[in-house]
Amino acid sequence: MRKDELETPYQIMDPAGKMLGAMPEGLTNQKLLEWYRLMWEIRYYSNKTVALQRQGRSTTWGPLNGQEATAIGMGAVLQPQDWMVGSYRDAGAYMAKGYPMKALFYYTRGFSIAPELVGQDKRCLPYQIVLATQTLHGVGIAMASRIKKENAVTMIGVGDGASSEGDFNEALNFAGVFKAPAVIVLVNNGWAISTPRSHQSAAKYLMHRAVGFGMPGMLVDGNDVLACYSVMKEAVERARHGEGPTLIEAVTYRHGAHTTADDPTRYRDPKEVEYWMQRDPTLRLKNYLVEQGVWDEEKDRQIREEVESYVNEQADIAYNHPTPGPDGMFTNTYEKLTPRMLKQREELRRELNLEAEVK
Amino acid sequence: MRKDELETPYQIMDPAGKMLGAMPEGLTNQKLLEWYRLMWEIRYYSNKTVALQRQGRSTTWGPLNGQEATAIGMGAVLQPQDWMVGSYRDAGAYMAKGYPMKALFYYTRGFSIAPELVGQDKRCLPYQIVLATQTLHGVGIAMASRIKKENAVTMIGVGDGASSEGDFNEALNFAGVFKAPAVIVLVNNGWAISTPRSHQSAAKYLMHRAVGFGMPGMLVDGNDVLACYSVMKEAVERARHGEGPTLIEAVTYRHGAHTTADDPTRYRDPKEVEYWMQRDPTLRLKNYLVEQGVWDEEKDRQIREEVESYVNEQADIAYNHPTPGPDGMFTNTYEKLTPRMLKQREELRRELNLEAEVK
Amino acid sequence: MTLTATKLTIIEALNQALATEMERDQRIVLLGEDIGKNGGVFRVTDGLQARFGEDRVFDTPLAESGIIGTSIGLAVNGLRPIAEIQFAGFMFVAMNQIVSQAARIRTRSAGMYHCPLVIRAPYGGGIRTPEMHADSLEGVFLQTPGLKVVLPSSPYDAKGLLISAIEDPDPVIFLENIKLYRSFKQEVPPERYTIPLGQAATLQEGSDITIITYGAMVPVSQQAAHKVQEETGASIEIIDLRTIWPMDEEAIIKSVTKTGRAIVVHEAPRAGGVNSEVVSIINDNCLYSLLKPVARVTGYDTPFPSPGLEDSYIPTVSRVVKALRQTLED
Amino acid sequence: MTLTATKLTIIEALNQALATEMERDQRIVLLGEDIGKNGGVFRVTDGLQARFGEDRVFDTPLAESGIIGTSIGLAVNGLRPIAEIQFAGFMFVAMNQIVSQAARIRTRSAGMYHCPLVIRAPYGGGIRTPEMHADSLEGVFLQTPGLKVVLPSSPYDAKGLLISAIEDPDPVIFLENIKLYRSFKQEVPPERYTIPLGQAATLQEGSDITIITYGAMVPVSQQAAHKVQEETGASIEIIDLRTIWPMDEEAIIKSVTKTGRAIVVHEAPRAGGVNSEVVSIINDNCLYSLLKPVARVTGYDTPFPSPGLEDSYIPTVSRVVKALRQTLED
Ligand SMILES: Cc1ncc(C[n+]2csc(CCOP(=O)(O)OP(=O)(O)O)c2C)c(N)n1
Ligand SMILES: Cc1ncc(C[n+]2csc(CCOP(=O)(O)OP(=O)(O)O)c2C)c(N)n1
Ligand SMILES: [Mg+2]
Ligand SMILES: [Mg+2]
Repeated sequence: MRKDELETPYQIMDPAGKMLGAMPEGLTNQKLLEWYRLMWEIRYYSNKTVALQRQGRSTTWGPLNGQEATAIGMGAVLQPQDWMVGSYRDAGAYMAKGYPMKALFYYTRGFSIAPELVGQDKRCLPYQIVLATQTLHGVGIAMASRIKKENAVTMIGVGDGASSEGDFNEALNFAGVFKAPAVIVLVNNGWAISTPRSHQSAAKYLMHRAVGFGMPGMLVDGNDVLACYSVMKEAVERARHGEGPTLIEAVTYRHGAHTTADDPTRYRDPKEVEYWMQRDPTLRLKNYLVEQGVWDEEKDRQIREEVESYVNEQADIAYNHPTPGPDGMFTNTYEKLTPRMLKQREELRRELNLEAEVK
Repeated sequence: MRKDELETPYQIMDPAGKMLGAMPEGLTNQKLLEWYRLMWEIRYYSNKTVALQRQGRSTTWGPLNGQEATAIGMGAVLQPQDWMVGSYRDAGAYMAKGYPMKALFYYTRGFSIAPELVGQDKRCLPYQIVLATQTLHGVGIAMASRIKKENAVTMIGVGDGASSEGDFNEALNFAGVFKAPAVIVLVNNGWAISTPRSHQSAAKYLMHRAVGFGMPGMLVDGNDVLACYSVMKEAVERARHGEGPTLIEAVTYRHGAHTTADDPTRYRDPKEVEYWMQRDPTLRLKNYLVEQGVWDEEKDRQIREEVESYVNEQADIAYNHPTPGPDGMFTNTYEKLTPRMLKQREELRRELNLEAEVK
Repeated sequence: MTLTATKLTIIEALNQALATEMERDQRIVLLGEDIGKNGGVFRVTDGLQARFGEDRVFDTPLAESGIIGTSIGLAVNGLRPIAEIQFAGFMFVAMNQIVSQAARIRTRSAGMYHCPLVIRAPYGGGIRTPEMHADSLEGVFLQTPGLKVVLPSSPYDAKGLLISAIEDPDPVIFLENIKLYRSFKQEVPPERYTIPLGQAATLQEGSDITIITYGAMVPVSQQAAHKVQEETGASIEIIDLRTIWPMDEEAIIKSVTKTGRAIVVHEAPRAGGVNSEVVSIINDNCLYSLLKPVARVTGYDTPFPSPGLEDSYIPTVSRVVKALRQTLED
Repeated sequence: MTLTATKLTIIEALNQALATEMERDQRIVLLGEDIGKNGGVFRVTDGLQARFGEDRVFDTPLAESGIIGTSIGLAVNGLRPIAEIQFAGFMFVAMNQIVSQAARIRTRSAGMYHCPLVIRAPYGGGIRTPEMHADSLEGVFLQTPGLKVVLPSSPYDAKGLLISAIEDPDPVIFLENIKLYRSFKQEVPPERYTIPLGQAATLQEGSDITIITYGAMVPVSQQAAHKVQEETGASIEIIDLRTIWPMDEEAIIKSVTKTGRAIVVHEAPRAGGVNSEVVSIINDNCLYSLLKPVARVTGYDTPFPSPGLEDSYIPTVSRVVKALRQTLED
C-alpha cells in the first residue's frame, strides 16, 4: 500500500472511535488497553513536568499532550534491537520503546541523562534539542546496522518545523542513497512555536518531500493510534527486509504551549485548539474501547488514578536521584581528561571552597 | 504546460537537429545563428582557459564544454534588470546574460573580479565556489525584488552534485514559501567530480524535489537550446507575473574533466563520453541551421576562426589588465579598514621591502 | 514637544532602536524564526510586524542557513536585512553562510557588491536554558575575518550600538546577553544616537589594575571591583569592550600601560577566546609595563554544561574577586 | 621477513596508515566525497575501496553536514568512521554537526554513547586553489570544546598521529596541509606505530629563543632558524605542536622558561588564533622568564585572499627571520 498519493491522512478509526477499516493484524483489545494506559502515562508525565517546572524544579519543558497516538505508534512497532532517535517532543515515543520514565524525569532536572536510571542500553539517543540534526544521526545509525548486517531498524522523529532545516533533507537523501533501514516520522503537530505548518513550506503535504529523495511517502492521521501503528509497522517491515527507508507524515496537534516559556494565545486561535481537542487521541481510543464493552468511566477513573500515582513515583525517584557535583561539567568531555582540564577542574574546586570566604 | 510528470526530458529538437515540436515564439534563424556563435564563444573561452592553465597562467579551471545550450537558455531568457546567480560551471550563462568575457577571463587569473572590466553592474553575482550556497543568495535577491516590487527575476544555477547540500533544499523551501520570483536551473551534467548522478540521489529525477517544496518542476533536454529556452522562458514569465518559482532540471553532460586538476579516466567510461559527444549541443544546432539552408561548413569554419580571435583578444585584455598589489588582501575586507588592518598592512608593506634584503 | 528619556530594559531599548531605524530607512527588513506575530521568543521585535507589515517583518521557515543565505541576497539587492537567529548556538548551523559568504561578499566582488547585514542573536547562560541555548560564540568569530562583533552590556549601549550596526555597510554579528535582557533598566534617550563600533567604554577609571570585560560579565566585574576596592582600597579601572571585533586596542594598551595589571573576564571558553587576544595585544604593545601575569577569568574549556551545572561554569563575583586579589599582590 | 622503512610522502604515509588500520579493525569505515574510485582529490584514499569494498569505503552525496551527521550515527552504532571533508574550508558547512553534535555526544549521554570519529581534511594555501580551499580552521576549534585537533608536518608524524586519532575514542579533527602533501619524502616504518595526541615534538633544541609552530610553517621556520643561526650564532629551539588541542603546555613552558624568548608561527589569521593561546599560556606560566614580547608571525586578519595574493598572506622565511632577529635583540 503506497499512501503518498493520498489527499487526506490515512485513518482506521474516526475521531468518534468508529472503525473505518480493518483492525491491524495482531492487535487485541488487551494491547489497545495497554496503549490506552500508556497514553495517559505520557500525558501525565508531561503534565507532571509542567507542574515541576512551575515549582522551579524542572527546566523549560515542551508538553507532549495531543501527540500520544503518534508516539505510541513509533515506539510500539520497534523491537529491542531497534534504535529510536527523536527530538525533545518524542519523549512519548521513547517511553513506548521502553525507555524508563524515571530516566526521562531525571533529564528534566537539567543534567545529562543518568545512565543508572536508564539501566541497560535502550538504544535511544538522548533526545535532540538542535532541530533536525538527529535525523542524520538516525540515518547514520541505520547505515551502520546495514553495514554490520544487523537486523535493526532506526525510528527517527522530527517536527514539521525542523523539516525545513537542511539537515533533514540531507538525511532523507542519504537514507535513500544508502537504502538505510530507517523510518522517518515527521510529526506534524501544526505548529513550530508560532509558525504554522502552512508557512513552513509551500508543499501541500510535507511527506511530498519523499518522492524527491526516491522513497515512499505516507500520510497518516497522527491521532489515530491504529493507523499510526499500521503505517509505521509496514514501513518498519520494509526497512527490516532491506527495502529501504520510508517517510511518514503523522498529522497531529500540540494541545498546549510550545514550552513552558511560550504563550500560544499570542499567535493561535483558541477555536483551532478546540477543534483538535475533539480529535484527542485518548478520547478516540477510549470511545472505541467503551464501544467494545471493555471499558467504562469507572475503569477510566481508576486507571488514571493509578497512572497518576505511578507517574508521581517515577518523578520522586528521579528528583531524589543523586546529581553530579558542581564540577561535573568536566566529566565525559573526553574519555580521559586532558592535563588542561584536570588543571581547570582543580581551579574550580579551589574556587568552590573559596566561595564562602569571599561572600 | 506542467512538465513535472514527464518521464523523459522535454525536447524540441532531436540530437540530429530535426524539429520535434514547434519553434518557440519569437525565435528567428537570425537569433539561432547568434546563439550558435555564442556557443562557440563559450566553448573557446573555456578551451582558452584550459590552455592558459596549462601555461601556469590561469588557476584551476572547470571546463564548460557540452553545457552551452543550457547556459544560453539561462542567459537568453533574462532582461537587464534580472539577476544571475550561478556556480563556477555557469560562466557560459553569465556570458549569455551579457557579462563581458574579458571580465570572466580576468577572474581566472586568481584575483577577485575587476569591476572596471565588468563595466556597469550586470546583476551577476561572482560565480560561486562553495556548492549550493548561491541558491540561497539568489532566492534572497528574488525576495528583495518582490519586496521592492521591482519587476526582476533571478536565475539561479546549481549542479546535480550541489543539489544534495542542505542549502539547496532550504533555498527551494524559502523560494516556495515567499513566492520568490526565481527560476532555479539544476544543471545535471551527469557527474559531480567522480560521483555519478545515480549515486547522488535515489530519486528518479532531481526535479522531483519540486513537489516537496510546492513548486512546479520541469525536466528538459539541456543540450537542446530550443527546449531550454522554451521551458526557461515559461518559468521566467511565471516568476515575472508573481506566480512564484520553478525548478528546472536540465539534463546535459560535462564533456571534459571536472577541472584541470581532475582525471576523469579514473572513474568514467569513455563510451559514455562518446554517447554524449553525439548529443553535443553545437552539433545539434548546426545540423538544424544547415538543414534550414542558412549555414554551411565554410561559414562554420569562418565563424569559428572569428570567435577564436575574439576570445584571444578578450584573454589578452584580461591577462594584461593591472592586478592588485601584493597588499591587496586588505582592500575591500570592510568599506573602511580598521586600525588593526591598517597596522597589518603597514607591517606587510614593511616586510615586502625587507624581502630582498633577507634573501 | 521635548522627548524625555525613559527607563528601559535592553529588550525595550533594542525594540526602540529597531522601530526608530525602520521608520527612518525603508530598506530595513527583519527576518527570523517567530519574530512576527510572536515578537521573537524574547519579544525584542514585539509589535514591529503589526507596525511595519509582513513585507518588512517576516517569519521564516526554520532554517538558519536559509535565513542568513537569503539575507545575503536581500542585502546584495539593496535591502538592509536584520536577521534574528533564535539562539546564538544555532549560528553554527549557519556558520558557512556567515563566514564563507556574508563575510566575503565585498572582497569576492572587489567591492561591486557588499553585504549590509545585521545578525542578532541572544547568547549566554544563567537562566537554565536547554543545550546549545547558552553558548557564547564571539570567540569563534575572531578567527573568521570579515565580520564585526558587538556585545552590548546595557540598555543605553544596546540601542546606540544596534543603530551603528544597522548603519554599517558590512556584516555585523550583534550578540545580546540573555541574562542581561531584562535584568535592569536604564535611562535611554528616545531620540536616535549611535555608539561607534570598535570603541570600548571605560566604565570606571583606576590606577592599580584593569578589568577588561564585556556583556554579562560587566556587572559581575563591577560588583567584584566594588568589593575589592572596599577591602583593599585598590583603584580599579573597568573597560567594557562592547565590540570585540574590531577590538579597541588603544583603550587596552592605554589602560594597562597605566595600571600595569590586568584581568580579562568573559563567559566563553578560555582557549583562543577574547581573553587570549587581549593577552596577546598586551604582549605586543605593553609587555614591559606588565607587573603580573594577566589573569584569565572565563568559562572552562568544556562544552557549556547542562543547566544544572551552569552556575559553576559562568564566572562569579568571587572568581573575579580572587583574580583581582591575586593580580594585585606584589 | 624484516620490513624496511620506505621513503613516503605525507599522502602515501596517510594511505598506509589507513590501510594498516582498516586491516586491523573491521569497524573502520571511510566516507566522503570522491574518496572511492577516485581515491580522493588528493589520492589519500587511493586503492582503498578496491581493497576493502564499497561497504567500508564509500562516496557520499555532496553534503558535508550529512557526512558528519551520519558519521556520528555510524560511530554511535559501533563503527569507527573516518570522514573526509574535501577541503577544510567546507567544514563550516558541517560546523553544527561537528561542534554541537560530535563534540557533545559523550557529555550529552553522560558517557552512555561516545563518538570515535576522525574528520580528515586538507587545508592551507600555497598551491593556488580557489576560494575557501586554502583556509586554516584550526584556530576556530580552540573555542569549540570537545574536539581534538591534529596537524602533522611530516610523513612520519602523519602516520603515527593518524593511527592515534583513529584509536582515540573521541572525535578528532585531522588537518592535512595541502602544500606539504607531496613536498618531501621521509622514511616511514612500514609497521604500525602511534604518536600520542597532545604531545609536541622538539625538532631542534636551543637555548636563546623558541619557535612554536606546526603544519606547513615547520619547514619555513626551520629554514628561517637555519639562516639566523648562521648569521648570528643564536641557538634556536623549534617546537612542532603537532596537536593544537589538547595543546602541550608543558613543552611550551619548559622551553620558554629556558630561552626567555619566543615566536609563534602559523598561517591561520592572527586574532584569537593558536598564537594567541600560546602567548596566553606563556603569560599564565612563565611570564617572568620572558625577556621580550612573543612575536606573532601569522596570516593577517583578513579572509584568506585570492590565489593571486596568497604569497604575501602566508608567512614567509623572511618574515620569520625578521621576527627572530627582532626578538633576539636586547
Ligand atoms: C537549529 C535550531 N533552530 C532553532 C531552534 C529553536 N526552536 C526550538 S523548538 C522550535 C520549533 C520546532 O518546531 P517543530 O519542528 O515543528 O517541532 P515541535 O516543537 O512542534 O514539536 C524552535 C524554532 C532549535 N532548537 N534548533
Ligand atoms: C560545499 C562544497 N563541498 C565540496 C566542494 C568541492 N567540489 C567542488 S565542485 C564539486 C562537484 C560539484 O558537482 P556538481 O554540483 O554536479 O557541479 P559540476 O561540477 O558537475 O558542474 C565538489 C565536490 C565545494 N566546492 N563546496
Ligand atoms: Mg511542530
Ligand atoms: Mg554535475
